Amino acid sequence: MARIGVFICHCGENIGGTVDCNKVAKSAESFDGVVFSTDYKYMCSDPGQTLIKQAIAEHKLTGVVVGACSPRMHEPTFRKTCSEAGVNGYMCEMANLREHCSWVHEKGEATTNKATDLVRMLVGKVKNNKPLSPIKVPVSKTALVIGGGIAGIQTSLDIANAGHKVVLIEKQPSIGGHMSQLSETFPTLDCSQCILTPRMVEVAQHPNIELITYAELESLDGFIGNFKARIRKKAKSIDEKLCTGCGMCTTKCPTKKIPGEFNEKLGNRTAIYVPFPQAVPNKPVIDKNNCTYYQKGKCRICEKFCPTQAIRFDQPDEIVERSIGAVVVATGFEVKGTDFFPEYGYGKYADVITGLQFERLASASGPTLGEIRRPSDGKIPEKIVFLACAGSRDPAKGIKYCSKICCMYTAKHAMLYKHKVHHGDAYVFYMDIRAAGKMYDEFTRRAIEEDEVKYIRGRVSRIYEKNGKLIVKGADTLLGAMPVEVEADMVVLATASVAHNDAADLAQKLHVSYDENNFFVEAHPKLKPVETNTAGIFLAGACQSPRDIPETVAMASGAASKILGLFSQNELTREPVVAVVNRAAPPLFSTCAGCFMCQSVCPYQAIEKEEIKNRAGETIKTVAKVNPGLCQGCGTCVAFCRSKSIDIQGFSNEQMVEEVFALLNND
Amino acid sequence: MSHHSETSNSFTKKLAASTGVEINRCYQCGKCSAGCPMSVEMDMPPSLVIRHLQTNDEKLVQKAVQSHAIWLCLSCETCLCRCPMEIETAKVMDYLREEALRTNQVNPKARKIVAFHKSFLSSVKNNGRLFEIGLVLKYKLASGDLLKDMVLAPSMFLKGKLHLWPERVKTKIKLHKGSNTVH
Amino acid sequence: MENNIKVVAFVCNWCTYAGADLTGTSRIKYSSDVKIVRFPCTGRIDFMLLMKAFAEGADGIIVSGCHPNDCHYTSGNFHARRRWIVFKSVLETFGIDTRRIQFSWVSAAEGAKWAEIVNTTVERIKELGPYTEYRELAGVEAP
Amino acid sequence: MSKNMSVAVYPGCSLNGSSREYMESLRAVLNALEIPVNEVDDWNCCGASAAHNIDQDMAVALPSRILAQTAKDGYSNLLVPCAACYNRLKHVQQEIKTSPEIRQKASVLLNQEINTPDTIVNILEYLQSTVMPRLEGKTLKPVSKKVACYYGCLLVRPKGISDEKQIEDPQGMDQIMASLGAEPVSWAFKTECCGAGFSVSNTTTVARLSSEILIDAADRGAEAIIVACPMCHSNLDMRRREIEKYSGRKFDIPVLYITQAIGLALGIPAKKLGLQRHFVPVKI
Repeated sequence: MARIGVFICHCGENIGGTVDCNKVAKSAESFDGVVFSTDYKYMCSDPGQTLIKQAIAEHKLTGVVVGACSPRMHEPTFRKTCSEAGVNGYMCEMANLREHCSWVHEKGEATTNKATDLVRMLVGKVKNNKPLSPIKVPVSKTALVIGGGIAGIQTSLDIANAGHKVVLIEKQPSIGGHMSQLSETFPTLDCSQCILTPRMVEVAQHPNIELITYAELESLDGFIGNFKARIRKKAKSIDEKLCTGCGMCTTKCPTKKIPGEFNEKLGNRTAIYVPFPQAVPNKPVIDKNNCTYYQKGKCRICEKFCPTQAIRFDQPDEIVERSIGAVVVATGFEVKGTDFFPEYGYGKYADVITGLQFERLASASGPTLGEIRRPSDGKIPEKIVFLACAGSRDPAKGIKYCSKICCMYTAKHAMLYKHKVHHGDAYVFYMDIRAAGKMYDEFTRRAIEEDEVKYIRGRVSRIYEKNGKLIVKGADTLLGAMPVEVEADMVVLATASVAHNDAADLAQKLHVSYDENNFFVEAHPKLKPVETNTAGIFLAGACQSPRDIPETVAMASGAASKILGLFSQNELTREPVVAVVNRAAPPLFSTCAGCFMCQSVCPYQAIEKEEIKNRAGETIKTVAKVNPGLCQGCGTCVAFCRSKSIDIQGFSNEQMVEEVFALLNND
Repeated sequence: MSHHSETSNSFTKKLAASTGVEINRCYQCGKCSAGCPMSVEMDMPPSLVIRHLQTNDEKLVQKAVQSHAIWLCLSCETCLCRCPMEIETAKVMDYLREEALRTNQVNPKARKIVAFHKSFLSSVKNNGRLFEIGLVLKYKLASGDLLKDMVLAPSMFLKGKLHLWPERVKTKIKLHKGSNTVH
Repeated sequence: MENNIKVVAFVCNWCTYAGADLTGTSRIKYSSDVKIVRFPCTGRIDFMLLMKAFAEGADGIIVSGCHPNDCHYTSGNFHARRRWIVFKSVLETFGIDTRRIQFSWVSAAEGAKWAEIVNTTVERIKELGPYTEYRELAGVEAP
Repeated sequence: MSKNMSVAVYPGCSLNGSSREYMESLRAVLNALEIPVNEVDDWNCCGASAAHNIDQDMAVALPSRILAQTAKDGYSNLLVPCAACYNRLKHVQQEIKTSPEIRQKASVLLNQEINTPDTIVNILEYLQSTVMPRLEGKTLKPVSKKVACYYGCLLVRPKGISDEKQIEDPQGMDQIMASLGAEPVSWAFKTECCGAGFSVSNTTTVARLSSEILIDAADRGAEAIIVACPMCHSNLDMRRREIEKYSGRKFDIPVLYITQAIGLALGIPAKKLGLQRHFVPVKI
């Protein structure tokens, strides 16, 4: 006979303020199989857990239902508590009285009744639970890192330095990401490339890191510890082994007027190109879309001049496969372009630029060698306007969130401008200054107090061009929303940071969740910030939401440490939520009829054929068998099995039916 | 189905119930005031009008109702076009103007504008269509602006732009007001 | 006679269950007539269970999982959808009014959508009233 | 052509009075192209800005009656050349379509059933869909001038109801003018408000706002301003004296309705297009 204990948590006021917890506990006493029921302020606290352990010992409980928060939050906690008290952890279930009840309904009898129903349902289920043991699977101790910006670089180096293999793939010809484009970094104003390039070189030379640039993930199969990654190496059209990176080809390439990505289209590059001088690897690729030979079948000048005969026009894309134990997604972000803003001219004014373009103008390696010159005529702007929140916090434009980094980089931009153009005027239109971070507020204050940047609180309504000036129409909300008009020479829009336009595709390949803005979703917003809901896949940096460099690096190291924890074990234990085919006594052996419908619907190829032999060694029946190492526990096979011969542990037919029936027979 | 209690009688709730505009969404960025063609003439630019209403403070709400600004709004909807929160400020202005008329709190500076609107509507009420000379005459009497456009009207007439007699709709428009009478 | 209707929600652990958690953390209110049963995946949901639930006293059912392509298990939700298309006609043959079943996709990020689906479903089921016809048909005494 | 295949026109009071040359030129162009013109039967004033400013009942009732009159005669499309009327009618049509309460309110106020035509088009939409295709193959007298296409505020709004995609920089009028041989200038006041209904009650404001528009058009070399709204026209044309006084500048830039420009290209005599009614002489 089952002896179930029920434990109702108040979660302080979170549940207790809406649900009459005491009444729920009292009602539960009368449920069939319940021998003990109580409520307590904080069940997850030490005394709360002790209370459960004592009740298990005193009342010889065989199963436990905790009515508290979401099982996604504390199921592991209470399962551990139970197993420490001698009850198999899988004999414990949680009723979600907080997220699914007290937080979504008003205080009152109906809500308390619902809470009671939820507990009744889980009591019904747990009566049919069976003790289970975790499953052990081997681990491939190689990490796949997707994205070679600062997040990917940091996480790769951390894992590699700890002695494990890393495969780092990067979509662009070089690693470095957006950080390599920045001029100085806030709040210290140290040079971005100076601190980044040594790490890029370290990645390239590290014996534990396999760097694959100009590459994208084709597919990822398998599960934690045992992924198979297929990677597409796009044809670079050169033989990297022969290429010495001498640069002859790029000098000779006649197609020279392609707006360069690295300089945010403020400068040009050639068709065969190295994105920037410090690129890693420092070897060129041919941009097929702009190469005269690929487009018109004539030219081959680079081939003629290459001293090592490294050009390969007929090189195909290549697919490589790697065995992977864990994945870090570090694909970063994009910024919106100026064409996103109808009221600021649909991107048609050359001197209205993005923050990232300003970084290139301010950078010593940029198209103006660090002099602030406006794109239209190369003149030094005497008056410059910076707009914060350009597209961010703008639901009308589809972006509700704060891009987080703009307040800081806008202050930095204004400062850099003032440092370079001493007599110039810098205006910043802002809504709030969000400078929470070590030395951050001090930094923005310095821009205002020392560098005399004119901060105006208000959003700009419109920008138009007149007589070579940009007329910026704003308002000063601190002066009673008084209209303000500035005749500027250049305008910098701190455009919104957004997810890459192919982020959702990647999420689907990885089976991780993404939010309405296509940012990847962490497993828990506070307690599992670098994990995803898919075991073995981790997040680092701005692909999860806009982040600055210190946060990105911390997150990257966090993801690395999670992987190192994983790789410190030779075997992984996995939740035993897997399918099993029933076994019966002879002469039946199994009710499985051998139709293998289950095999055809299994997404993991986890169902094998098993021959059942008699004593004479003759095959009398072929039935399905589940490989628990491959099974991920979706249960699709269960729903498809016509003879009800396959079931899933933890969500068995009996469990689910009893859970539903317990709800419906509550009168 | 809403589970929020609708017991509050705050101004913002009443406004939302009548116009569908939820001004608590406004976060005071000032973009409406920045783009408004009339804000330079206003005693209270649009975002400031909204701010007064957001307080739900009776005195501050009255201040907005009594403002000159609400009468200067041209309903050009530039504010809505650029508002990040898509707040229909022109609708709020309509509501406030009607409130000012209903409670006799029309800003004195708006006398001429109100006179024009009233003359216009009365002309339409009489004829079903606008009778421009009639409108101008009525407006002059109501506003006291007797010499206004003395030059323009004759030349308009000469250019065939003014009718001497009103054109009327065949069936006179009569509003059947039930319990929802406004004035 | 019961005053309240009973709506059972069969949801997947990864998308809709998490989405409903988000409804909670966002404190968006919805009808308390719905109770959630957690499944690993909509692919796991045996539609026979739906019929049993109606026979046992359910007045309405919500089945909700991940959006197409977003399934945690690659394709479980596709199988669920395919089976739902087949099962719909089976259910109709059994005399089940399919307006009582709401099939939807709610991701982990769609807390507000979950509340909306619950509320519109509850409203519809309330209009349809308690499902006594089927319980009688199934030979179960009305409680 | 059956009635519901064709379009009904709502002229509105201005096109019947102070801006009659707009309607005259529209008629002349449609006549030249053999497109029938069907005025909405016994139409009334839409209430313009006055109704929604001070009387919400009138603001709903007046446009509702127009829509009902149109629907009653079986028209499913309504052309509204006046931008201000277009904006009001579009607003109320949207409300009637989406809110049963408003529909009910209108039908109580007018004591009649309220129906609405399916679509309401503004002059640019109509010209682009129906008139411009018929110009193809015709020998046109090119309007070889630099023109500033002035849309005003109401033609491309309300946002979310109007079908205009580029609300900050609409192109429809520019495209029409370019196809007539003109050179549209790129300028900054395409959709800025001219002061609209303040012409009588607040003339200084009109002078201020219209000055900015004229100055920008003049500075960018425009030789004519093309409009599609009677208020824009009267403020820029009839109020020219006040504008010049306010800005201290003289402008001889004429203001033409888009329909007049098309008429000139078709070789229709100036008088038929009502050009003699303008205050600023048109020398094209």
